[in-house]
Amino acid sequence: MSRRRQAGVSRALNVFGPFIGLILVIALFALIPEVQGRFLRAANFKSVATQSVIVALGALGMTLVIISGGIDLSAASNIALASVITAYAINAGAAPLAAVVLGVLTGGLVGLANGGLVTRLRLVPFIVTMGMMGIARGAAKWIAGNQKIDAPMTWVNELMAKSPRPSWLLLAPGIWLVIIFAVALAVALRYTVFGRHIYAVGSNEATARLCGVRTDRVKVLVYAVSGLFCGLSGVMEFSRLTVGDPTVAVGLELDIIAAVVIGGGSLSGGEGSILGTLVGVLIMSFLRNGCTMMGWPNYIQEIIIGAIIIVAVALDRLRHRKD
Amino acid sequence: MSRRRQAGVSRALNVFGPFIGLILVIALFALIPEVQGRFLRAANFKSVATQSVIVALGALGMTLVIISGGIDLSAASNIALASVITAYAINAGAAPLAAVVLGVLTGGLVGLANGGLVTRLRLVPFIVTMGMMGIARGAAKWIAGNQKIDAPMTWVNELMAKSPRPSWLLLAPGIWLVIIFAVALAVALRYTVFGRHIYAVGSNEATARLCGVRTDRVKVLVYAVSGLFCGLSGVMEFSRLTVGDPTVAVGLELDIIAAVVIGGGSLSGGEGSILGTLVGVLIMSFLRNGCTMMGWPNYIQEIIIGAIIIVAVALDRLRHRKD
Amino acid sequence: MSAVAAASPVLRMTGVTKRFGATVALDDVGFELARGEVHALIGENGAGKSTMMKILSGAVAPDAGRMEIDGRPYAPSGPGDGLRSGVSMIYQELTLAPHLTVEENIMLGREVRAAGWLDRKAMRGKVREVLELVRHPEISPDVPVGRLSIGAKQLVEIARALVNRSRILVMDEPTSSLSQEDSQRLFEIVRGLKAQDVGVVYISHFLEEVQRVADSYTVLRDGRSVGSGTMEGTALEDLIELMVGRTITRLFPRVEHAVGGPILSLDRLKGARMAAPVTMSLSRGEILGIAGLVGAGRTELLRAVFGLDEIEGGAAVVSGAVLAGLKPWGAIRRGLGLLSEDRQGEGLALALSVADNMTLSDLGPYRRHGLLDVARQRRSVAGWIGKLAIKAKGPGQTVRDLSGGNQQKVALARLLHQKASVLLLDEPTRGIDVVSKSQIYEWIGELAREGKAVLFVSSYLPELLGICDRIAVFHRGAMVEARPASAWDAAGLMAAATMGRTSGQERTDERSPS
Amino acid sequence: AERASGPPGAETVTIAVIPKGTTHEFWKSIHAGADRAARELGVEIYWKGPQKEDDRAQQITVVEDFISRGVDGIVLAPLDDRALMRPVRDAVREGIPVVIIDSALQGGDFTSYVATDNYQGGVLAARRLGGLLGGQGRIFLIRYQEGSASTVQREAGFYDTVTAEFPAIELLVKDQYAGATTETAYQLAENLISRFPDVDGVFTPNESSTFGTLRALQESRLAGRVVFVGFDSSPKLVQGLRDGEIQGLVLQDPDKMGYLGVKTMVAHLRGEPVEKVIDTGVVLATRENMDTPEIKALLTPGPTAIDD
Ligand SMILES: Nc1ncnc2c1ncn2[C@@H]1O[C@H](COP(=O)(O)OP(=O)(O)OP(=O)(O)O)[C@@H](O)[C@H]1O
Ligand SMILES: Nc1ncnc2c1ncn2[C@@H]1O[C@H](COP(=O)(O)OP(=O)(O)OP(=O)(O)O)[C@@H](O)[C@H]1O
Ligand SMILES: [Mg+2]
Ligand SMILES: [Mg+2]
Repeated sequence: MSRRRQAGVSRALNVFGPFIGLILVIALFALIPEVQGRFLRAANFKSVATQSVIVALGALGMTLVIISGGIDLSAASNIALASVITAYAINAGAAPLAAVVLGVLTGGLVGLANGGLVTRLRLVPFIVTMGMMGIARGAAKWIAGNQKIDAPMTWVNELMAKSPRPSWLLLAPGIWLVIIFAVALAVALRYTVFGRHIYAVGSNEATARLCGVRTDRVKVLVYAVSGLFCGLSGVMEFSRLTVGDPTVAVGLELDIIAAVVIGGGSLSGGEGSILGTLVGVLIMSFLRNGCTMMGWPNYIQEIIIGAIIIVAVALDRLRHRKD
Repeated sequence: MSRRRQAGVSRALNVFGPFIGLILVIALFALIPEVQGRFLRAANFKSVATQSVIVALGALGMTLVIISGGIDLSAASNIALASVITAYAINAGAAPLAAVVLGVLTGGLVGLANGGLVTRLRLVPFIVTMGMMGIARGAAKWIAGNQKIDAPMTWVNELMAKSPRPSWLLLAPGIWLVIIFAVALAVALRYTVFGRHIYAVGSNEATARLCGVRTDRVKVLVYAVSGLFCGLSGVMEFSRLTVGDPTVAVGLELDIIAAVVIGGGSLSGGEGSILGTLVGVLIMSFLRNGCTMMGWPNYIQEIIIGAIIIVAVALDRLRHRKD
Repeated sequence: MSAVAAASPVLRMTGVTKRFGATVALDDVGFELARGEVHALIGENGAGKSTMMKILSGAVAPDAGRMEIDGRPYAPSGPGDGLRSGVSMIYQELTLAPHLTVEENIMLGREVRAAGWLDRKAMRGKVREVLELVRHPEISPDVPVGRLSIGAKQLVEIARALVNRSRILVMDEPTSSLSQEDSQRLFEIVRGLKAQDVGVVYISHFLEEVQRVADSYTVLRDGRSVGSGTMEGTALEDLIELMVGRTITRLFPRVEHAVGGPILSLDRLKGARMAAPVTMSLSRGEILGIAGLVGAGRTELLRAVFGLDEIEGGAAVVSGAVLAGLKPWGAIRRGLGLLSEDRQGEGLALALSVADNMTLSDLGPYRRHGLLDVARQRRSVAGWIGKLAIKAKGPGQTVRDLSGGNQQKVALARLLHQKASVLLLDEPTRGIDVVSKSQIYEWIGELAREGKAVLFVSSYLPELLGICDRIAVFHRGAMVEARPASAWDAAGLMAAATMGRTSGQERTDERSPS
Repeated sequence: AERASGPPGAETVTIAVIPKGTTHEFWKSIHAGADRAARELGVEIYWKGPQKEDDRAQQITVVEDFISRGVDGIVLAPLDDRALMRPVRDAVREGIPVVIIDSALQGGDFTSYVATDNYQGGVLAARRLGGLLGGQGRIFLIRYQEGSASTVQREAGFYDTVTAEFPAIELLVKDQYAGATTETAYQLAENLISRFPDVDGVFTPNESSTFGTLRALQESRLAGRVVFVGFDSSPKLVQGLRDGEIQGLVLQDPDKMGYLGVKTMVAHLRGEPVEKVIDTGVVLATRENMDTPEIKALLTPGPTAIDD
C-alpha cells in the first residue's frame, strides 16, 4: 500500500518535476503586488511566449545535439547568418517563401558542415562548432556588407507578430511552429529508431557502434537537424526584427545551451528531453520578463538570473536523486 | 635500430608538435611581403606578447580546470570583476599593492564559490560557472555603478607597459608573470601529488575517489586556483586599461577555453598541458595581429580565425594519431 | 585451519543492510574474517557480494549494520577512509584512469613524496616490484592504461591493490579476465599475504578456484547470508546447493548438434591491431573455442572480423560474401554479432535501460508505420529477462544499477535477441555465476543445433574443453594450432598458449572438426 | 506604483526610459538628464536597457515587457531604425506614446525625435583633423561596431568630409571595427600601429573606441604626436585633451537629450503640443575651448545622483 502510494508520489513528482522550477519563477513574480496584475495577464504570457520562440527553436535542435553527446556553439552565429540570408533574398526580390526556405537551408548547411567536420576529422564538437561560430558570424557580416539589411515587409514578418493575422490563430505562427516541432521531435526521440540511436550514441558511442548504429551518420544528421532549427530560428529573428542583422544573437548559444541543461540535458550525453528544454526556455524568459517589469536594473537581473540557473539545476538534481 | 630512429622522430614530433600550428601561423604572415617587414619585428612580437597576457593568465588556470574534467565559463566575468575591484580600491585610496591583492583574492573567491557549488551541490561545472558568469558580471557592474572606474595612475599601470620601467626587464612585468607562473604550474602538474591528482580526477573521477584521492578537495582547489589567475588577469586588464571596466572581456571565456583546447586540452578531462596552452594563446594572438596588419576586414578575420582554430586542432589530432 | 582458530577476527560485520530503492541488496548480513584467513564470499549474480564489499571499502554507505576492525568500530566516510584504515579492494568493474600511465595508476592515492615533491624513483621501484610480483614485468610503467588490453588492465588493478600494505584485502572477481597462469600466480600471492597475516576476502564464480584458495566461506542468497563454514570438507555441490537452493547435475551440459558447411572463413585476415594474419574457418553449427594468454590477440581478431578495426590485408568471408572493409552495421546485417569483453567501456550503454541495451542492435521488429511499438519492445525484453533469469526490476531499469553478472547477461541477451547467425563471443561468461554459466552453455549448444556458428574466446579452459567442438590456440598474436576439442587437454592447451607450440604427437586437423 | 491606464496626472505618471546599453558614460548622462526631468516634473521613470548591450532583439523584448507592464510612456533610444518600428507601433496601439532619443527610427509612429545630428558630428571631427594636418597625411578611420546606426552616421560624416574636402589625406584604414569594448579597441589600435607606425591622424567614433585607441597611442609613445580626434567624453579622455594627446572630442549633450526626452514625453501626456524633431546639438571640444563653461559642462557632467 504505502509503497504503492510512494510510487504514485514519485510518479507525480516525475511528471510535474520538470515544471517545478518554472512554477516557482512564475509564483515569485505573481506574488509581488507591484506587477502581479500585469504579470499574470494572458497578453503578457503571449508576449513571453513570442520572445521565447527564437531561443526555443535553437534549443530544440540543441537538445538533440546534447543528447548525442555533442555541443553546438555555432548556434547563435548560425541564427544571425540565416536571418541575414533571408533578408538578403527578400531584398533581392525573391519570393518570401523561397527566402524562408533559403534561410532554413543555410542553417542546415552550416549544421551539416559541423557534423561533417566532427565525424570526418574526429574533432571534439566544442572546437569544430566554436570555429564555425566565427566562420558563420563572419560570413553573415560579409554578406550583409557589415550592415543590417533592410527588407520590405512581407508575410514573413507576420510570423512573429503578437497579434497574428488570421486572428483565430490566437498565438503568433512562430509559437505554433515551436509547438508542432516540439511534439514532432519528442515523438521522434522516443518512438523512432533514429531517436533511440541518438540516445545510444550519447550514452556510449562505442556501444552504439558495436550494436550496428551508424554513429557517424547519426551525428551528422543531428548536427544538420540542429542547423535547420537554427535556420528557422534565424528566419524568426528576421521576422521579429524586420531586418537581417549580422550582429544579432551574440552569446545566445549560451542561453540556448543553458535552457537544455536546465531542462535536464546532460552535457556528457545520453540525457535530455524536449519537454524539459521548453521548460528551461520558459524559465529564462519569464525571469527576464519579470525582472524587466519590476524595473530592476540590469545588473540585479544578471545576478538573479545567474543564481536562478544554478538553483533550477540544483532542484532538478535533487529531484533525480530522490527517485 | 630503425625502431629506435622512429622513436627519435616521434619524440622530436612530440617536442615540436605543439609548436607546429604556431610556426605555421607565423610563417604565413612572415611570407606575405606586404607585412613581413613589420610583422617580424621584435616590437611587434612584444606587443603581441603583451596583448596575450590577459588571455594567457586566464588560460593557465583554465588548463587546470579542463584537465580536471571541468570548465569555467565565469572566467571572463571574473576578470572584469577583479579589474573593477582593483580600480575601486585604488580609487578609494588603498595602497596599490593592497588593491592588487584584493583584486586577485576576489577572483580566488569567485573560483572558490564555483568549486564549492560544483562539489557540494554536485552540479555540472558548465551550469555552475555559467550562473557565476552572470553573477560576477552583475556584481562588477553594480560595484562600478554601471560605469568605468577611473583610478589614479600608480605602478600597477606599469605592469602591462610595453616599455617597462626598469628597462633591463625588456618585457612588460605582466609577461614575466605569465612565464613564471607557467613554469610553476607546469612543474606542479608534473612533479607534485596535487598535479597528478588533477589528471586522475579528470581522467576518471570515480577511480580517483576509490583510490582515496579527495576529489572534492582537488576540484575546489582547481577552481580556486583558476579564480586566482582570473583575478590576476583582471589586475592586468586594469593595468592595461588604467580604468576598471565592468563590461570588459565579454565573451573572452571562449577565447580562453579555445586556447587550452588548441593546446591539446581535452574537454572530457585528463589531458592538457601548460606549454600547449601557451602555444594556443599565442596562435590566436598572432592570428589577430597578422589579420589586422593585413588590413583585412573584420569579417574575413573572424572567418580565418574560426577556420584556423579547427585546422590547428585537426593538426594536433593528426599528430597524436601517428604516435 | 590453524590461522582461523587462533586469532581474534580482524574484521567483523554484523547486521549489514542496504537497499537501493525497492531492491533489498543486503538484508541483515554479517561475517567474520580472521587474521591470515582467506574468506570466500559466494553467491549467484546479484546476491549482494559486491555491495557488501563496497560497504566494507567505504564506497557505499550501509543503511544499517556495524563493522569492527581489530575490535574497534569502523565506519568509513569514503573509500579514502577505508584505505587509510587498511582496507584495500580490487573492484569487480575495472577502475583505472585511462589517461594515466600504469605507474600513475598503481600509485594513485599513495604517491611517495620527498620534500613535497613526487619521489619518482621510489615509486618506480615499488611499481617494478609489484609488477614483478604478478609476474608481468614486461608491462611498461609508462604506458597510458587506456592502451592496455582488458587482461593487462586487470593485472594493473591487482598490482594497485598489492602495493598497499593493507590488513584486509578484498578481491572481487580478480581473475575474471586473467589467464589460468596469471590466476595461479595470484593464488601464490594470496598465500604469501596469508603468511603475512593479511585477511583476504575472495569473491569468484570459479568455485574450484575458491575451494583451492579459501579457508572458509559465506554464501549469500538474495541479500541474505544462508550459510558459512570452513572450506575443508565442503563439497562443490554443497556450495552450489546453498547458493541456488538446488543441485545442478552438469556444469557443462552438452547439446547434441551437427556441424554443417562453412559459414565464416578467414583468409590471411590481418586487422590493424593484429600482430599476424590469421587463417581459419568456422562452420554452421560449430562452436570454435579460442584459447590464449592475456594479450594473445584474440580480442583483436574478433574486432577485425566484426569491422571495428580496420583491415589491412586478407579477407573474411561470411556466407559467401566478402566482409572486408565493412563497418559493424554491415557485419550485423550479414548476421554477425559481437559480445565485447569490455562490458563497461564498450559492451553496454550503462545509462540506458535494460530494454534499450538489449534491443539496440535490432530495433527493426518493433517498427510499425515508422514508429516504435514501445509496449511490444518491453514485452519482448521482459521475456528475455525471464528466460535468462536476469535480476532486474524490469525492462526500464538502468543497466548501471545491475550487478556485474546480470549486466553481462544483458549483453549476451542482445546477441540472442538480434538472432545473429555467427556469434563472436569474447569472454561471454565473465563474472557469471556457475548456475547461469551452465545455462549459457546450454543456450550456446542450442544455438549450434539451430545451425548457428559460435566463435568462443575464453581464458577459462574448462569451459572451452567442456563445450567446444574445436579449439584454436593463440600465442603472441598468431594462431598456433586448431584441433578438435577431444584432442586437447588442459595441460596441452596451457603449453600451447604459453610456449606457442604444441607438444607434438597429436595431429592437427583443420578440415574435419569432430 | 500599481496603476492601469487613466488620465495622467491623477496618479504618478510612469515612464520607461530605454537606452541602448547601460554601462557607457554616455548613457549615464542620459540617465541623469532623464532623472532630473522626472524630479522636476514629478513623474516616475524606469531606466532599463537591453540585458546584453547593443542587442536589438533584447531591446525589443524590453519594450514589449514595458508594454505588458502598462507604463504611461516610453522614451526609447532605438538600437535599430527599423527593427524597433514594430514594438513602437504596438506600444502606440496600446495607447502608450513613444519619444525617440539619440538615434533615428523609421516611420512616424513616435511622438517626437530628440537627438544629436550624428552625421554633423563626423563632419566636425573631419574638419578638425583635416585642418590640423593641413590637408596632408595618412590617417586611420577606426569604426566602432557593425550595424550601430549612430556611429555609422558619424563614420559616414567623417568619411564623406575627408574625401570631399581633404583629397590629399590618405585613409590607411577604413573598414576595421574596434568592437564593443575598450580592450578590443586597444588591441586593434595596437596592431594597426605596429603596421603603420608613421600614421599622422586617427578618428574614432565613440567613447570606448576613443579610449582604447588613446591607450594604444600612449603605450606606443605616439600620443601627442599623432593628431587624434574622438567622440564623447570621460575623465580619462578629458585628461587626454588637456595633455594634448587628443586634439578634439566631438561632444553631444546626452544630459539634455535625456532631459528633453522625458520632458517632451510629459508635455505630450499632459496634452501640450510638442515639436516632432528636437536637435540637441553637437560641439567640438578642444584644448583651447575646454575650460569655457558650456564646454566644461558637457565634458564633465556634474555629480549625478542616480539611484539605480
Ligand atoms: N547502485 C545501485 N542501484 C540500484 N540497485 C543496485 C545498485 N547496485 C547494486 N544494486 C542491486 O543490488 C543487488 C546486489 O548487487 P551486487 O552487485 O552486490 O551483486 P553481486 O553479488 O556482486 O553479483 P555479481 O556476481 O553479478 O557481481 C542487485 O540486485 C543489484 O541490481
Ligand atoms: N602486458 C601487456 N603490456 C602491454 N600491452 C599489452 C599487454 N598485454 C596486452 N597488451 C596489449 O593488448 C594487445 C592484445 O590484447 P588482446 O586483448 O587482443 O589479447 P587477448 O588475447 O584478447 O587477451 P585477453 O585474454 O586479455 O582477452 C596487445 O597487442 C598489446 O598491445
Ligand atoms: Mg559483483
Ligand atoms: Mg581479450
